Amino acid sequence: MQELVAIASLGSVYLLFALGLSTAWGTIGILNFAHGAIFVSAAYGCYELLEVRQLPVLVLAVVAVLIGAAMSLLMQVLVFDQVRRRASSERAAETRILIGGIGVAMLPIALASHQTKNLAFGLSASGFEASVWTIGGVRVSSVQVATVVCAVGAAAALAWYLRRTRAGLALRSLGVDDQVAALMGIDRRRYAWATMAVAGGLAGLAGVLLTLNLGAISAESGDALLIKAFACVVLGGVGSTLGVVVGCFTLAASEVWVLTQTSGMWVEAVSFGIIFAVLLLRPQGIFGRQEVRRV
Amino acid sequence: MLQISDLHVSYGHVEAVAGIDLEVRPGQVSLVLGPNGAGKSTTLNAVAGVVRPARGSVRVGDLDTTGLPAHRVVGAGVALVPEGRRVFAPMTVEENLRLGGHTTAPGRAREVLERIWEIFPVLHERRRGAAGLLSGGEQQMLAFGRALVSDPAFVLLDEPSMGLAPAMVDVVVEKVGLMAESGIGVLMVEQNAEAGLGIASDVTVVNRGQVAFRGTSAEVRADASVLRAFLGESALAEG
Amino acid sequence: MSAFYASNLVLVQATLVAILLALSIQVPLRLGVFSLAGVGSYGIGAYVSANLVLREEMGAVPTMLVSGLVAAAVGLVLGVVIYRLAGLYLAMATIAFDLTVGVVALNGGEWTGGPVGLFGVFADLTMGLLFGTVVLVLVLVHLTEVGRLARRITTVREDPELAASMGVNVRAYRLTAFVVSGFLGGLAGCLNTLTRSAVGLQDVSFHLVVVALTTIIVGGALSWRGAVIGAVLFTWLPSVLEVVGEWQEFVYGLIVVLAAIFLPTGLYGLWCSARRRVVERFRPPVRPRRPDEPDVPAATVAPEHEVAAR
Amino acid sequence: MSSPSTRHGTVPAGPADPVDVPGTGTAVLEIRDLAVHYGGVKAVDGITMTLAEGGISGIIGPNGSGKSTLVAALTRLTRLTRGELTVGGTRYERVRPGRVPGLGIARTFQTVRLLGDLSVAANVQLGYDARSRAERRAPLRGLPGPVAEALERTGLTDVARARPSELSYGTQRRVEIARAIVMDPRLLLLDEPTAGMNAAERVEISALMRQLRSEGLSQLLIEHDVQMMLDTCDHLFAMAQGRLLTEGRPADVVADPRVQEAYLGKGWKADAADQ
Repeated sequence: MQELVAIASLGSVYLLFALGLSTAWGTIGILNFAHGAIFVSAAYGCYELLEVRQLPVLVLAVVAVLIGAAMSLLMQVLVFDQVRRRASSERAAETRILIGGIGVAMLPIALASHQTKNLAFGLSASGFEASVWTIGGVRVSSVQVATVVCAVGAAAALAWYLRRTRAGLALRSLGVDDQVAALMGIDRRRYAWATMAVAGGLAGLAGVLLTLNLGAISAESGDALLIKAFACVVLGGVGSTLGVVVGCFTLAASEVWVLTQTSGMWVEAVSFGIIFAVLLLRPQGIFGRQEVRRV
Repeated sequence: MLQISDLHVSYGHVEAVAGIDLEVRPGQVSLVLGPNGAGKSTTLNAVAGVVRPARGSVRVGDLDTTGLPAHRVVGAGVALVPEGRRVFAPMTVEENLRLGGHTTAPGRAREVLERIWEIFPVLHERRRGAAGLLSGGEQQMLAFGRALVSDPAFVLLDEPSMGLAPAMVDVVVEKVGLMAESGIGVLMVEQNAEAGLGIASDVTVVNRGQVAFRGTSAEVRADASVLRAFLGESALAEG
Repeated sequence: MSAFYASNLVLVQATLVAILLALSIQVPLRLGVFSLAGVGSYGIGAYVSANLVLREEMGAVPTMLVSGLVAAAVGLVLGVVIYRLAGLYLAMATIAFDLTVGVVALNGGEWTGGPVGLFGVFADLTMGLLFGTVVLVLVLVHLTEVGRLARRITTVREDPELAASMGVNVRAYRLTAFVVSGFLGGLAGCLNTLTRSAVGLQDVSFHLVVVALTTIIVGGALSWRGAVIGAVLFTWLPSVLEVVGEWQEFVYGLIVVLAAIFLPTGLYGLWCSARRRVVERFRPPVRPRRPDEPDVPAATVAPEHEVAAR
Repeated sequence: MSSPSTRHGTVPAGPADPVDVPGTGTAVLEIRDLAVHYGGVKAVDGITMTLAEGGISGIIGPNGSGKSTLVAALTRLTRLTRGELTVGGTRYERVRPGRVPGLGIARTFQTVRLLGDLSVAANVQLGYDARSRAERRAPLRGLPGPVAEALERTGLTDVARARPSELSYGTQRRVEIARAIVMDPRLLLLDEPTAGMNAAERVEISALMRQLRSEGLSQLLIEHDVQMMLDTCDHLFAMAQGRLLTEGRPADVVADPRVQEAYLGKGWKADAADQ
């Protein structure tokens, strides 16, 4: 039972992080390698803010969302839009967006590492203490509950938005054929900005929640999370919201299972194994409809 | 009126369109004929904002739309049905139609949608199915419907009969006629001459990016040299 | 000169290793295979060579050969599994491979020394041998950049379908890319272990992917000269730019971003196009085309069957 | 097949008396019951054709009739749903695309596919590179003889050092043809070689093709320009909706009412009769 709580909260962190990554990739075709840096930067921004003045944890969450959204939007405008405008082909743009993402990720991480001297940092200065409840022998903390509620809520809202609203429909059509979408009157650039801002905001929220969950994170934790999120997205299928949800909780369950069965050091390898297995056996993912681009 | 004046478009070294003038009036079908590579599709793409013209102008009523990006041309009342239909295959028929109404006011879009269900009953039947599973002819109907939901004053059709069985071509022609009857100005590009001649009010034959012939439908039928323009463009030069 | 050489020996060695590591990513890139598996091969070479020297007391030359071949064999297996993937999927799958090697290194017990690593790996590697090896590799790579092989490699990258129509076995070329990348990466890892006489988790980290990619993107992705330019630049930059100091990573990140946006062909590519412009100024132009003319967009000329398949 | 009506008296006869066509007896390429289906779309649906050795065969058909899919199938770039392919007596429907040139089939593409980073000469050399080791002779300096010869025949010698992007579209197409003939094929497959060319350039290409035929090279020409087909081909196939409509002497095929209908719509004939 305790494992179920662990799976739920771990999977929810992955979900908050992967939702934006997956949506941006599946619709506007941008796999943002700096998504992990946004996640860390938002948490770090809150940490720095707490050095200046004490703030309640709810305010911190809002600040994290804003930091994440602003960073993501800035990357889109200053880097990805520029790369796409100059690239000769879609293929060239794809590679250079990946490289640009790697580069832009180094900037805030370098800043944060420098300031924290590579040590882990937390948000204890907020004075926030998670309450822990014991229900039938199972310990649940308020942060865990908040994480699950935020993640599931965000996924449901996003799924509803993509399925039911006019803008969501437009966004999905961009992922199918952006040239024809333009003929429908859909302005790709505006949707790209909005999508990246939302994706960044979700990553920021995930950053604060994970920091509260674990007590502290380090500047490097974004990279590992990025690969895990990639595994979740590939497992579920690019462009499918339900797929990401299933992917994230599957990865969390596998990791928790490996953790209980082995020494724990192999946990990191679970996501890599999933990536390989999925790409080999079912490249379009569990719920994917788009065929993975192959040679 | 949709007015295209002295339109020039270049791809690399090829001047695909080298000075084309066309007029489309509301409620009429203007047919553009010509062999492959004559610049027909490029003309439509330039009007729709998919490619930027190098020279010339496009006016929709009093509005100058020359060089506007595609997503803004729709708002000016011009909808393009692209070559090969290009429906959003993984999305449902209804979603495709709703996308067509992206720039339309929601109330008006619903109204037009009701009309479209009437004109294309097959789409209503299959509205929950994926567009990619429709037959070629049904996809063409969907592409028409999708363009109509934007409530356009002018519709540009790029080879609507391409790859369709003759029986289906007749249906397509019938629906194009209905479009025009409802007051929409239609600019139709075709290789299949007969597909459009019956409903077109005027015909323009385009060759190597320029207008080679202009006249009424009846004149085209009467003039054998136009036939040869189709079967071999050098024959036209000799004739 | 010799004083400079002595005081900078470590940097010279690091440059030579960096060239090989960069080549292990560059060779597949030249074939259009966006594989970053060379970094994993580097880790494999680093640990295999340490074990060979510590346990078998093998000499430098056989250690280099065996390390390279082991990494090449792993590369072949990896290639058989994923050679069909393209673009981002391939890049991410190979990054996962790199990180898997890292996890294995962490959990390898006495074979890898876990988080501590392995020390005291001394073999008879001389500076001459190191230098000679790198020169030999560069000569061999250079041979793939001239003549028939170069043309065929370019075709496989730019247009695999055209390559097939020209009789090229595209699958074999792509698989070879994985093997060569594995060998070069393994060799680089081995030489790194032998020059520093130690190996640790930093030799299998994600950071190396960034370093190798940066080297190539800034130097130039389509010639060994680009790898050399990048390797020299990024090995010597910190010592030359003392000011950068602790902001090194930040400056690197900035350089990568600027290169991704403005330098599609890297510094070497920039040099080549500048040279070509000069040459063309003295050659009578052949019906020159206006620079503002765009290329024919692919979408406007989609083959008929693609349209039919939609 | 109906006999041609008088209206087609204006259509010029075939370029050469069939008697002059060398070696029409044997087949260079045989296609038997070829079908390619994409999902539910039957792009090519049961085609049987025999191309005569040493002649120029042509395929006409409106857009979407399956010509490009047929070419993709012949060069093994798309998977066959069913059917048999035989070139020079060798069955090849299962070989990988890279082996097709080795069987003697060279091709040009519908859209120009040249490598922008290489000179014209290097692009043509790609074709020479495809020859087997025994056939290749790489001189220490300059171009191999066959490459220089191919450049000469296609009128490209003066631009050999230029990059493709510096050339007009028509010239770029000639580079493609040079690249194909330097492969020394038994069958040359030309996919809309004159698209984007002006009339003078078309005449040149047609002349080049006839010149190659007089040297015994079999060719398959895919074109929209029917006049060019009439001027160039010995034998014509007409396709519509993935099927073979008819075949025969070019003038007969063009005169066939079914071909007229496929191009011009079925109402055409009735209207024309009114005149």
